[in-house]
Amino acid sequence: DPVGACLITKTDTNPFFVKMREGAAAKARELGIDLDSYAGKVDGDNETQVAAIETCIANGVKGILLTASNTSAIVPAVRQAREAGILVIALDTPLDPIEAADMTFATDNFKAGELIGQWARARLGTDADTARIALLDLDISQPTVGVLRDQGFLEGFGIDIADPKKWGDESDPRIVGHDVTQGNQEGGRRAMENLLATDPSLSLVYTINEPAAAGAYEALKAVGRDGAVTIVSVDGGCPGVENVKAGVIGATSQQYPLLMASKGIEAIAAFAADGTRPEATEGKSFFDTGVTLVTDAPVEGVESISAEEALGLCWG
Amino acid sequence: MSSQAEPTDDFEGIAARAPNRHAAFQPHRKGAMGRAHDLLHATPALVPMIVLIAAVAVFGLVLGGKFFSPFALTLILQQVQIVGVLAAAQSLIVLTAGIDLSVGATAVFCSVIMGKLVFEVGLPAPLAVLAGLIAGTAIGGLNGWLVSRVRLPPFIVTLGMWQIVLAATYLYSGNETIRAQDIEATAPFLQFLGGKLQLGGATLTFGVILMLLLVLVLAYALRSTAWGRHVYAVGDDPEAAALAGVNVHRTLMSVYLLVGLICALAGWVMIGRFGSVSPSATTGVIGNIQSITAVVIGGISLFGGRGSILGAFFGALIVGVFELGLRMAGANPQWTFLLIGALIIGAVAVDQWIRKVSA
Amino acid sequence: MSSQAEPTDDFEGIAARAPNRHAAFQPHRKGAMGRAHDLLHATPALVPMIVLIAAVAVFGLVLGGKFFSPFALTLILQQVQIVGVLAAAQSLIVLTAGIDLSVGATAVFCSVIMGKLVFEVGLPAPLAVLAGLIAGTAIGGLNGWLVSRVRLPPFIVTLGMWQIVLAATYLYSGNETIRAQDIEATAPFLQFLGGKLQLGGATLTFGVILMLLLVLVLAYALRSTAWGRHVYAVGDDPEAAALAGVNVHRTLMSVYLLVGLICALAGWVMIGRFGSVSPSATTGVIGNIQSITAVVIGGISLFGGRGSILGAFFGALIVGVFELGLRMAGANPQWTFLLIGALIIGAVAVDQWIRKVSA
Amino acid sequence: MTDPVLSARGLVKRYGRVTALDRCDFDLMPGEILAVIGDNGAGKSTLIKAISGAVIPDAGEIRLEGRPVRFASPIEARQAGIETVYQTLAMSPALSIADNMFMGRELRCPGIMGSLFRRLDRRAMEAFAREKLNDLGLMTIQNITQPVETLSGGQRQGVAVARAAAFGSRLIILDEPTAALGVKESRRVLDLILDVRARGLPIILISHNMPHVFEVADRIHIHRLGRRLCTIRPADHSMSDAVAFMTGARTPPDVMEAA
Amino acid sequence: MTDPVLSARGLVKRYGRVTALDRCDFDLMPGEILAVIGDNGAGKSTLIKAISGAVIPDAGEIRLEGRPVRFASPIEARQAGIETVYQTLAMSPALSIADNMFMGRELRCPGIMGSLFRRLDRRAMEAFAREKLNDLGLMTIQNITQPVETLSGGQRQGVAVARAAAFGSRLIILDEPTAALGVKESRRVLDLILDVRARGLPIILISHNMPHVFEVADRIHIHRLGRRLCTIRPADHSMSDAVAFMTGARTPPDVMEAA
Ligand SMILES: Nc1ncnc2c1ncn2[C@@H]1O[C@H](COP(=O)(O)OP(=O)(O)OP(=O)(O)O)[C@@H](O)[C@H]1O
Ligand SMILES: Nc1ncnc2c1ncn2[C@@H]1O[C@H](COP(=O)(O)OP(=O)(O)OP(=O)(O)O)[C@@H](O)[C@H]1O
Ligand SMILES: [Mg+2]
Ligand SMILES: [Mg+2]
Repeated sequence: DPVGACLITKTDTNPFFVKMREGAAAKARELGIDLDSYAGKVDGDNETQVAAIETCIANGVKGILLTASNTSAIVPAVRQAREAGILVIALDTPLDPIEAADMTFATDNFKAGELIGQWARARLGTDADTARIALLDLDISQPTVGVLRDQGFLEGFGIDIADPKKWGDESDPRIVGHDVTQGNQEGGRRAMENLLATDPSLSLVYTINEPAAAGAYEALKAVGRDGAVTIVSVDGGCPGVENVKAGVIGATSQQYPLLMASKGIEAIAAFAADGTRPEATEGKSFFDTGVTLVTDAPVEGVESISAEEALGLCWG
Repeated sequence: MSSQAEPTDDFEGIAARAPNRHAAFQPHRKGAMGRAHDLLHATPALVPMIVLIAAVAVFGLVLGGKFFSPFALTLILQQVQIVGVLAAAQSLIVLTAGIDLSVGATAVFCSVIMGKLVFEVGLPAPLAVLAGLIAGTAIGGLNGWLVSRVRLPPFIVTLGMWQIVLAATYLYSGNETIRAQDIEATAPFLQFLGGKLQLGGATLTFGVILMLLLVLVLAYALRSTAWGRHVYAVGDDPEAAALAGVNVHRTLMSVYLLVGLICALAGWVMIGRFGSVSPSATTGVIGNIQSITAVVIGGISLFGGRGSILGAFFGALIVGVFELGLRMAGANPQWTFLLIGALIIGAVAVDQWIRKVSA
Repeated sequence: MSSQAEPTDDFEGIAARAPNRHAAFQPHRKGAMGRAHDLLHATPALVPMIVLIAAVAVFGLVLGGKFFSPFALTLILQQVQIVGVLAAAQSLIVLTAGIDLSVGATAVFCSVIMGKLVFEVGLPAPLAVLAGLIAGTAIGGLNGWLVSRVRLPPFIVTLGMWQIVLAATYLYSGNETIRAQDIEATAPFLQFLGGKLQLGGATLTFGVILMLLLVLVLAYALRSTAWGRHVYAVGDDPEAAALAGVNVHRTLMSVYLLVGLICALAGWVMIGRFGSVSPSATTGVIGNIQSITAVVIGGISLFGGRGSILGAFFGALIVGVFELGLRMAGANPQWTFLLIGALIIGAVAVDQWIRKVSA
Repeated sequence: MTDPVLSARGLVKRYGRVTALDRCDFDLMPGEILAVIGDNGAGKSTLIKAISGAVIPDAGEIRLEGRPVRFASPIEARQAGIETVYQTLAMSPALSIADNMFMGRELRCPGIMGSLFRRLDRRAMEAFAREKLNDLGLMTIQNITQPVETLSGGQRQGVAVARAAAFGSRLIILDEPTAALGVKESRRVLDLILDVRARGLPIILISHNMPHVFEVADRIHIHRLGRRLCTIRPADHSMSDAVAFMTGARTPPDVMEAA
Repeated sequence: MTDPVLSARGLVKRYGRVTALDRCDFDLMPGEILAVIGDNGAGKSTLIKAISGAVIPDAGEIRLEGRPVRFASPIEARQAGIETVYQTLAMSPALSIADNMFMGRELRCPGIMGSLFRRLDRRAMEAFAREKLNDLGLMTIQNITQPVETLSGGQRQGVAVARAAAFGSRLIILDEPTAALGVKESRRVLDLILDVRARGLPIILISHNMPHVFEVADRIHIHRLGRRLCTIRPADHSMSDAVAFMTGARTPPDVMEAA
């Protein structure tokens, strides 16, 4: 019997997870592992992920790679899987508590946000104190990734984030408002229009991901403010990096889903072979797959790579 | 009586002397086949059951023992318990020719109330559960009042209520999940319905048992009590029901209140199943479509007054079997999604075909 | 004729000599108020229009010039253009007593087809658009065939189709977006409906104009052609319509085909609005609920046969006004969501009230 | 002269631009069969709907045994003992004959099954329904559990009449009860009406069948253009007179009996 | 003897456990008024539904002017010139009287508005509808554009009869056309039936009103328990005979005329 493994992503409508799945599938083929993949139906879908974990248990797999939609609510199901002798690796987002999984291969989403926040602050220079900031988030249910990126960005920009577990409770007058995008162009455009109508003098836009950024850009272009507003984003997908290169997006934090996925599959293969469990990165409680700032306008004090370089590393 | 009104030919008098004999046609169907027909005719909920059994059989054949294990089969029950409870509630509304888009959101909201009352207000868990049940009933009552008294379309009332309750859930909870470990430590009663009965490889949770009991009790009430007949009459033709002496308002209110209560129960079931209290649970967003799907697959007419709640339960199970079966077969999520779409159409087509053949 | 059958009193003969006079009651309503009543009675679509105007007025008062600017008011039109086109399609289906859950997904699918045919197959853009329109029509036709010939409930057919089309969109596109910049460079025709007419601060895109034309043409067709009357008759009572000599099958097929085509048009509108082709557009997931909401707010009965497509258009606008108005008033997204829920209920309650007062 | 069981004064009911009841008066005497006749659309059905609580009149007053009443719904009228067969029959098509007959006054099983579990006594209800239908000669109904929608037009009407006759306790209103009935079944309904009167209950009978009306009615209320034109006794006038009044071919004699 | 316009042999139609038509035969001669009488639930409506394409019989054969036909829908029957008033009337409640009368054969405006824009000629349709209703004496209809659901029972029936009479070109079927009609309106319908016959069209008339049947019918088809019991001529038998046959009180003479 070949070794069985599962990959459970948040959704499969986001290119990020599609690429993650493709990366995992390729690696699994290479190592002769039988990989089944599952996904939530909408952002924040915990129920379907629980059902997926149960299915994996029923199927008797050796390991599960999981990008949790709800990092604390999924924990009992993960515990059940581990009790059944399955290696559970959290990808992309750590569980809450982080030791609920055997290991975490993740980007630090808060850090990803922090990087673009710091970049934006430096980029705006003295204008930063009078900036008018719009935040285009994921969904009103405030899924964990969205909160981490948003709060990281604000922290990096130097704004008091109040409760780090939710967005929208900040009192800084520079914030024009939050709106939600579902992480796609359509939502990005509508949210941008709404906030533009509220305050046409916007100067900085944070977006949850690059499709939302592209939508926001269309809205800005429609009112002729595309040159005057800086857009920052997170993900580092190839269309996003193209957009950095084209000047649509000022800077984005690049993640490496393919890396996470292939590392995860390798860890399962190793576990199946002799029971070894993966190790965390030095000094961290998880295996950091890294995040890099991508911009063609580097600033002092924030490490970054150019869009050209990023194109060689991008996914999707 | 005016004598001049009498026609000369007393043809009406003849009629009175006609024999009091029943029409007697010979029955035209005989044997086992005929009896099967009659059975299907009398108990239409059998039709989705046949589809269900067929689905289980097909997946069993394809996937073998892995699927046909007590573990996997009872897993289906666990996976459908929330949708099953919501479908029971939805059935009641749909039988009255309504639709309830707020069932899932109400369930999530009530689970959040139960959790918050324990962890923020410090109420004992049973009281918190009671408060959650009352809150659900109140939401149902408000829906019912708007539908029955203000005469707004149920679609609009519950659409609005859906958005209101969903947003209220997020606002009230601050989007924070209450972790399973904390509940286990402080208020295990909240997780009561997650308790298990282990019978060999089969696992029945109390939540599953609650769902089964609920469906049976409602099926009895709808079939064998006056209230049940009134629900059907109101859904069939509310004007005729009112003229015939049914208190349409009271019937509608009782249905909506009961549905609110059942949704709150579903919220408690959710805590049992997931261990934690999570305001972002997807049931809040897609619980309505899932329950309506179960109801319609189960053969209840969206125009009201026709169908059985057992059918809706089988409908929920059919979707559960498809989902687990396809997942176990390793179909990727998009293909699973696509195939389930096709299977839903297929299941109802088969259902229609059985009904036609057995008519 | 048998003479013995004649009653002695020829009361029927008397009747034949009765005067041929019309009943003449005096009209009981007079003056401007009476005329307003009669107008509302004759044109029920005016009711959602009044609600719309009231909503605009209230937000205008609260927000001042910011909201009452040509920019903001035409922005609403731009924001509702997709939902508006989908609502036009949905109206047709709902008038036949159906429901279409696949409208949004079909729109997204067709936009993906248009994009892929240009960028992968290398078709010229107009041909690609044509192919997209044909694909939409085909999906509509398949829905129609399943509803009309196989006699499956529209809810189930389009629920299944929704899942199928949505999954097919993701599978076919590999979830990859075609960037606005690339389309602009290679096939600007795809973005044609994004073109603008600037009139002072007001901005009308071709997509908005298409929506307006579509609504007007359909309103004319439904009101003033035989086809329109048949659509209403089929929705009202399909059996009666069939007995009265309406080809129910052909009417249903024409509606579903047309709806498929309109959904494909909505897909083209989407490309115009977003510049890019994006398979994960939210319209695919919630376009159905949005369009049904508009239809119901607009006063079309979900039981079919009653209401006007203009009402649905105003319904879409009402939601658009609420959304933009609340955002501009600075409500946060969660509160906006909650308040829109409440406002939808309120709008329909006002609508019902106007109808009652004017009855 | 005795007081009327039921009387109405100045009833008005408007539907949009149509005035269905135009300051209509009405009186029903104890123990009598009162026929109401009139052209199609004269407002007869609207009149009895106003009396039975199915429609709330825009103006006017209704008195039951001298006391003013305002029925807000047919249930209230029913509780006051008024049982009505509406022209539209008021049946739930998908429910069975027995369910329809007992709608709103179902029988429960004896003992704990009934009191605690509120179980319907289907056996008793079906037996009762069958008996009542047999009394009406509706022999072609083969299956008492079949849904009403599968009955023929006349069978359906028979069920409605049987329901009203079985349960009326103060007065019975019949809106064209024999319209769809066959000769034999109509005859039975007339017999039934006479039976009911013999039990002392007054009856309002709307009918277009003049021979029937003249056969059973004690008095005839002639309705025209939304109001009572006059009331006649069948003994005093011929059918031709009645039809002439009702259709407007002749005006009734000026001096009419008060009620 | 001439050949029948329409004949049926061995029609069978079952609904679940109910047999509505039980090897039923039927014949209609050119230019005659054929009445069909029978108890409630005898299967009369089912018979004419089978003939007019509204129901597809389980067995049996129908011939129109000698050629076997199988109507799959009422539209096909209508195209063959058969116009039917169903007992349920087949109206769309929310649509106007004129819309209902012209359903499926709407008039378009002359000129480009009609040919290109397919605009309905409402003016013409409404004028036509009003004229036909006036012919029937349905004077209390005040507004030709009001929806059918706001009409009284009898008014609605009048609209259905007017529709059939106006458009029938080969034969007209009327299922209890006067059940809900007033005296005057019934009279007009009978006159209309005689008019239609004078135009040479045969008519099938289902009715429970024996005087009417014996007044206008050329032949009477007596239906009992799902089949034709016999056919009689009104001149040869009394109403009492007919009722006795139809209710089973007496068996008809053995030897019956062939058709
Ligand atoms: N719901 C309604 N809406 C509008 N008009 C109505 C409504 N119900 C009745 N009408 C109108 O009121 C008038 C009286 O109707 P009603 O049903 O009382 O007549 P009727 O005397 O019972 O006639 P019939 O003998 O045909 O049953 C008619 O002109 C009818 O069109
Ligand atoms: N759709 C149906 N489903 C089941 N049974 C039906 C259906 N339609 C008619 N029947 C049954 O068929 C039999 C004949 O009905 P039909 O309507 O033809 O009678 P009818 O002679 O027209 O009676 P009436 O004079 O009362 O109109 C009845 O027993 C009826 O219950
Ligand atoms: Mg009437
Ligand atoms: Mg009949």
